[in-house]
Amino acid sequence: MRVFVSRDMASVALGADDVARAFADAGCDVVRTGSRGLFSIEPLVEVETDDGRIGFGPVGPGDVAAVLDGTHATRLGKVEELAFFAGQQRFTFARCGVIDPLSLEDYAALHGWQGLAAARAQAPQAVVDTVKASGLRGRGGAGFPTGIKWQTVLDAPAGDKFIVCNADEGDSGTFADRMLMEGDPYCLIEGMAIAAHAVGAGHGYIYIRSEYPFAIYTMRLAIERSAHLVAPFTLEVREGAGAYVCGEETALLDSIEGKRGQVRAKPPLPALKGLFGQPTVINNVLSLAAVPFILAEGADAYAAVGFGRSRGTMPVQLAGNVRHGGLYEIGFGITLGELVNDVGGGTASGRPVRAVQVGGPLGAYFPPSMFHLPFDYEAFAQAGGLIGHAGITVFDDSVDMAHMARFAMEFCAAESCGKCTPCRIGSTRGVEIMDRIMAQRAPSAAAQPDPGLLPSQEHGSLAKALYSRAPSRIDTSLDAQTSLLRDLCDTMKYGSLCALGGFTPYPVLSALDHFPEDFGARAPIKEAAE
Amino acid sequence: MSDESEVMSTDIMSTGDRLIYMANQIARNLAAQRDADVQTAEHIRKYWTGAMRARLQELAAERPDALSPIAAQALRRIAV
Amino acid sequence: MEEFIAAWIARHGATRDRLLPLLHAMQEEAGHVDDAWVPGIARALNLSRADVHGVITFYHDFRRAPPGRHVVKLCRAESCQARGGAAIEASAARRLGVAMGETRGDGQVALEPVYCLGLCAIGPNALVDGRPVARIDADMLERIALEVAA
Amino acid sequence: MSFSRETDHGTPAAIATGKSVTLTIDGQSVTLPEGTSIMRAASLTGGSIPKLCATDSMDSFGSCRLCLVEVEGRNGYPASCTTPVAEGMVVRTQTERLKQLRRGVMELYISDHPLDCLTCGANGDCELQDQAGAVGLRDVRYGYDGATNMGQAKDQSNPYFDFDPSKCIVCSRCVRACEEVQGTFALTIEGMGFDSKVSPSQGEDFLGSECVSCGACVQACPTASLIEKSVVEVGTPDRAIVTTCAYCGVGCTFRAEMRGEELVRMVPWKDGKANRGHSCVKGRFAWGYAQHQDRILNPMIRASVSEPWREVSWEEAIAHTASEFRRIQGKYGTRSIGGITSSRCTNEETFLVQKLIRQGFGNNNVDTCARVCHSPTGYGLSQTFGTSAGTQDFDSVMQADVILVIGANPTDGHPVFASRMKKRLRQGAKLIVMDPRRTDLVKSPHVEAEHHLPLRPGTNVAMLTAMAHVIVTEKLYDEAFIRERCDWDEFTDWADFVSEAVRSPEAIEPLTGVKADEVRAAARLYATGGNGAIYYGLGVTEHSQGSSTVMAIANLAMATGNVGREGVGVNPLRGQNNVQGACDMGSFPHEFSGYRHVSDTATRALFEQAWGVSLDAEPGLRIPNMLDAATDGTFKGLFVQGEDILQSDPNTHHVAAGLAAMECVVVQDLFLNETANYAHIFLPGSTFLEKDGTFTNAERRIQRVRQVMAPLNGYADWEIVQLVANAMGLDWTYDHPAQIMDEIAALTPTFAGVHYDRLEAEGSLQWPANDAAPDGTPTMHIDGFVRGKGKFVVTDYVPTDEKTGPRFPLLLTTGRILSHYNVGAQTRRTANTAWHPEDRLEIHPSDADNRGLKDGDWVTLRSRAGETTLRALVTERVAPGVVYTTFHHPETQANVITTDYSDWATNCPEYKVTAVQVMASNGPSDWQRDYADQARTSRRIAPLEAAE
Repeated sequence: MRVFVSRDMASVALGADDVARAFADAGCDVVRTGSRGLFSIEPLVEVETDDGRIGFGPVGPGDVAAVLDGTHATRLGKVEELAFFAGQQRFTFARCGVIDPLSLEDYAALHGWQGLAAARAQAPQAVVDTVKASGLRGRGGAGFPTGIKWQTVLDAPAGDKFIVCNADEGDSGTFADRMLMEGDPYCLIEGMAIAAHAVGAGHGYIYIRSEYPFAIYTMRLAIERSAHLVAPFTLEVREGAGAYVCGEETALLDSIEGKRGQVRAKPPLPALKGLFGQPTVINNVLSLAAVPFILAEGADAYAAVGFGRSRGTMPVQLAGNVRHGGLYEIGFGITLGELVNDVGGGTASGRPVRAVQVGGPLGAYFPPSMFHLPFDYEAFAQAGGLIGHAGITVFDDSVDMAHMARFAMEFCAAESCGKCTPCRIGSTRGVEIMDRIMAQRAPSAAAQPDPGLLPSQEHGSLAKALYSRAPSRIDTSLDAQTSLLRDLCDTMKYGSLCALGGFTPYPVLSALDHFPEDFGARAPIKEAAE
Repeated sequence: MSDESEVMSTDIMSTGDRLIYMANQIARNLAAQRDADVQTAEHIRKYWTGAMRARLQELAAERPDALSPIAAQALRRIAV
Repeated sequence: MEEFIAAWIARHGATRDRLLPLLHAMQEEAGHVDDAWVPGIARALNLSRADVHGVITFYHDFRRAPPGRHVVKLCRAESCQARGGAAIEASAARRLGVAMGETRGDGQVALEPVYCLGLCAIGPNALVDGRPVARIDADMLERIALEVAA
Repeated sequence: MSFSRETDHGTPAAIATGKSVTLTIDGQSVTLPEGTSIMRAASLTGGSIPKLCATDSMDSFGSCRLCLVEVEGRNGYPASCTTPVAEGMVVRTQTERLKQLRRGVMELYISDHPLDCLTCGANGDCELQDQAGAVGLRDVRYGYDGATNMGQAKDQSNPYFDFDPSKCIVCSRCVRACEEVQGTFALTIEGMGFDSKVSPSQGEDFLGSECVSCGACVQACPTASLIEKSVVEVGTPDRAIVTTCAYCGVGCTFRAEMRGEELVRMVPWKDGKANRGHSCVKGRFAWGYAQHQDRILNPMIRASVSEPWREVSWEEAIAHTASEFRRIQGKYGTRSIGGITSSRCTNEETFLVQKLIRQGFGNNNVDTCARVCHSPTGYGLSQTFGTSAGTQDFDSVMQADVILVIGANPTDGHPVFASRMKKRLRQGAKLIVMDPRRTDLVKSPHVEAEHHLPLRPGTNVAMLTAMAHVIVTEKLYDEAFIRERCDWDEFTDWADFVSEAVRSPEAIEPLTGVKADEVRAAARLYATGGNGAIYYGLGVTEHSQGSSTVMAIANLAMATGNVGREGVGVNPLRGQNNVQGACDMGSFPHEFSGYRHVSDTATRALFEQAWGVSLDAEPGLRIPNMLDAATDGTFKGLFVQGEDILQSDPNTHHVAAGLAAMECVVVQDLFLNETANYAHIFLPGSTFLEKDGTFTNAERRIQRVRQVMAPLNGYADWEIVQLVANAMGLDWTYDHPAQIMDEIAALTPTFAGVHYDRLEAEGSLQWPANDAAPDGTPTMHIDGFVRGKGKFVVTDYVPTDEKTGPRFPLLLTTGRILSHYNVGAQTRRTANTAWHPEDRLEIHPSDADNRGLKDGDWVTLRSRAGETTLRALVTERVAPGVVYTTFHHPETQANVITTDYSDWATNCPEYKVTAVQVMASNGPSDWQRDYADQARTSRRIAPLEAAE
């Protein structure tokens, strides 16, 4: 009897290895696959039967017999027919969870390498035109049209050119890159080979964050096994070293070059002077992984799906306090509410959803009143937020939004590369401001502390000598600190060199604007939309 | 005043030895040229004082075999 | 360490972009990258000691002192916080007797922050000596404490 | 404070592409080269945008975020330092919104900065202070109870500057200066985020780190974080005078920044065409010797060298000098006296000394210390090219594709030029190093030679001829260039000669010890790698075949067409600040200024007509010949200006014997140097800070030296020479060096267009500067060679007579270290001794082992010429069988070891090859003890009272 058990890091964290061993001990032929992408049913076991693969999940090591004889309580039937999967449009994640990630046969059987073959049959310019026609935009978060980026590199004068895959997926609430690299590595490799052919690059790097050991292991093995198929293009994996800022493309390039991961000023654009000063295509895992489908099925098939200028599908990741957390690849246009409530099934704790953060630690917080927003780069931008890498983190009503705003500043301080002033100093000052606000917002505080009086009031001549800068003159009242927070956010948003300092104000200000009550404001500024 | 003679065994060539050595060295380094003796003579006329040239003549007379063939031929060219 | 470096660059090359891979390999071999080895690294890749020191001190992963015998990397990011991560962090620090970001006095265990392991729907998560652990609750914490006590 | 600081446009000039762009900035239409940053564009057209991390000596960085501007049609607020101008762009730099953002950034800066402006060393000279004012910061609402980087310990380890991390704003200008400008990479930023900290090497103090103390970071630092100790002690400068450094042949120009009459600091001048705003530890910091208490300020005389000195008045000393020289000439003949000019004094002073000797003494017994360094260059290049100087300017290295460095250690000897060479290498130029030692250029951070040819000392000609063999036999020569610019027949003679099998790399391998295929590869790279530029130093000239080596180098350049354009050439790295000038001014016994032989009647007539005396047509005595003549009793009087032949010339015993045999030795110098031990008259000299004049550097660039303070000894050196001249019956009436230069210009064709007013206007001129080349000559031999056709000279390898053998199995070669200069007379009297307090003998581990020597042991170094002791330094920098030392400290007297073998054509001593033996020692040699006693007794100065 053949059974399929996921080897994905999340499944393993939930005990998939023990389950697999139990079935192997029971004499089954156990095939380890990637994860289907719905964690509430993991560890999932699919049993091969005459009318297809029947899924059972979650399953424990002790349930072998019940699963094999089909009587186990968590029998799910065909997994792809479950509501969570039926509604999806899996262009990029079609094979994920189905195939043995490292089996070249499995990959080829499901349209593997067709995109590359199609590409190599065309002239590089034609391939670039196809990607342009598909409307594919950067899935890392910037949303820059991938075709135009490739065009710039193709047009750059000859000499060494590089393809760099940004797999530094550091945003909390995102794991699509990890799932794809662990579940369908050849798809990424094929995408990069197509890019190499399109722009004339000889070598490629995949920069994977060190927090993804499984993905690093799988990608290295997949590169080895597929080398002959993508030759003369060669690939290597480079391991990150725990710096979130290396998700920013120029910091990533400096990191590959063996330097501190500091952000470079632009121009020059990496497409013209990128890795080692050479023209470089640098794209996110999902952008590159979408390319095989586009070349195999044609640009129109991809562009047909989408909303406004956001064409094609986006692998959305539902995370945090959500009942059905997982990966939901769907065309742009679906609303935030449908994703959180219909697909996600609301909170795992059963308490009402109070806020969702979209786009990782630099994304804005949205109250339920904004769940009407369609998933589209422009729509979210207008609403004062961003899609980012399409991670949605759900919070129930136990969340303290002031704490989350403080955490946004704390995270920025922890991960700031230290190069530009607004982020290096601003993030630390932001945490200090939030501490002062949170210290004073406690409703039980009888009288508002006299603004300007610091606990350790200095009387000596030093205070007089410091004159305009004496500590006693610094206004630590709630209103003053809140308006200082807004000024700081303004400086960070418009002054910072990169998105780390530049976008940290999104979570901070969205929390302050949508949840003023958590910041000790006497009357909430905006009535809840309901 | 430190007496010179006690100074370490010095290996100073006498002035005469040095002139012979210099002439032979010039000749040896111009040997590969086409007209080595002419060039050697020209060099000595251009860079040596009259006194040094005269002293070399005396030395050549006293010690006929001291100079190398090219150096000796060159010296004959130098009239003074 | 000189021999290790020499063997490594013989296999992987000595251009400047090999610095991070070499540091990873050394940390895997010895648990940390000692200040005393920096001159050797610099000579091998023809960099200055400042170059190497700047890189080691920039990245969170690289340690300049030996780590605890066990390392618990607890996720502090938003998704894990949404699933009670902050409370687990507090009790973990208490149960393991070490402050977040420190190594316990006896060197037995280190509790280190990590910002997201990509297991964001099944938090709070952690890497316990490199092994992913999900949905950490009180008794899972107990099991971890016993494991790292050994 | 009206101190006119040089304007800083914030970003370097754009790389010229020929295209220019028109845009509007704050309503004003401006047109600028493509690639110029908006910041530079605004600064060049009268505007000013706040900045802190931007400075135009380095690429833009974009970290402080003060320089944000608005650009129509572009969202957000781009940083003007990192945004190039574009056609039709509309830029606003002073809107309310920008002011608000800039104040926001500054408020963050000052929330982490000490408030002690009024007591800070940089008060009034701090960009942070200026910008806080410019953006109108009135409030820091963040308070001071949060995290700060203040209160860190100050690092005062470097003798010249302090590092106070508490005042650091992490703009990284210091780190970038150490990388881009100096190329040492000794600084980094430690940590990340708020805790980012500037860190020398591994967080050590500056002195213990890889820092070479060039001062570029101190100059780049916008605050008091890195600041000269002298500024902290004396105060910020209030005026500046541009002058030229008196150390090496690079000829860096500096702003001498004064506070009243006191020199506060020397800061490299950005418009200096030789150093382009960079400096090294010597020029930047080691100028303290000018006020050192060892300075002799009063003339002194004595009857014999065993008596103590007696201080006398100037009048008495000058009269005594004149009368002694006349007495000696009366007793021993006109040619019994002579003089030595200095390569460290100005052109004008050198010209006057040779004029005193030719016009006053009536003979040609004048020589210069160029004798012992680059005289073979003068001979070799004039034979082949027709001029005795390098062919390029220093900027030319930035166009080189292949750089061949022979017998030179630029990172120590010519550090500022080495930094520019390293920058070119980092841009991709290839490097070949031909040197027995593994110098820094062979391999050091971010620099690696493509080929290192570690040849045995003394085999240069064999190696270069072998390279020629490869180029000719593999037809890699540039036939078109040779046919057009050289004599084809001479080339074929030379080509046949070098093609002979006995001159192939394989044949000479046993001799040089360098593998043949390395030599072939290096030759092919030089011939075919694009612009080939050769830079060479004393490792070429200080050999018995120095002149042949120079000619062999010239042959290679001509054969491969690497002469006559930017990026190529044959470039001697001349040792001292005015050694080129000293040669130009006619310091050699056989020629007048401009390299014209004394026997040339037309030239001599020119000088005789100008000076009103008949001149001797016979070449005079060279230094070694003077010393020989002295021991023979026919040379009795010597005038030495700014030169210490006892320490710098070879075979110290020979020099001492010569000096001792003279009846009147006159020394004009700053200190009682070693030669003064045998002097009878001491005339106190003046430093480059105390006089006007010009120096000529290694690229033939004549640059002004300007008086910064009154001479402590009362006179500039040229005034002293005039006093002596007039005391000897001449009637010189110069009252400013400008008049001396006018006389030089009148008498010297290649200097015809050189006058002080032109130097003031242009900053500097590279000779030849005359009607044919009104603006000077950056690159020589562009259309044809000065002598007409380039001359190929057949150079055959002739082994030196200095052979190793059982008694002396090792070969000694000598050189210089960064922190010291020549004999160390100046640098030993500065804080530079912090880096190199004593000369050390570098010896290979295998040679040390089989002598039972460990690093740091006292060893005896003995040659057939003499013996001395110093401490060993066991290193792989030297090859087995080769040892190395420097000659900066008189205690070791390295030149007691060197022999009297010398270059066949110019008598330039063979410092680089001496057969020696090295053995454990138990302390200073007898000779050192005797010498120390003799020096001590000879330096006694009788107390003034006793004299009355």
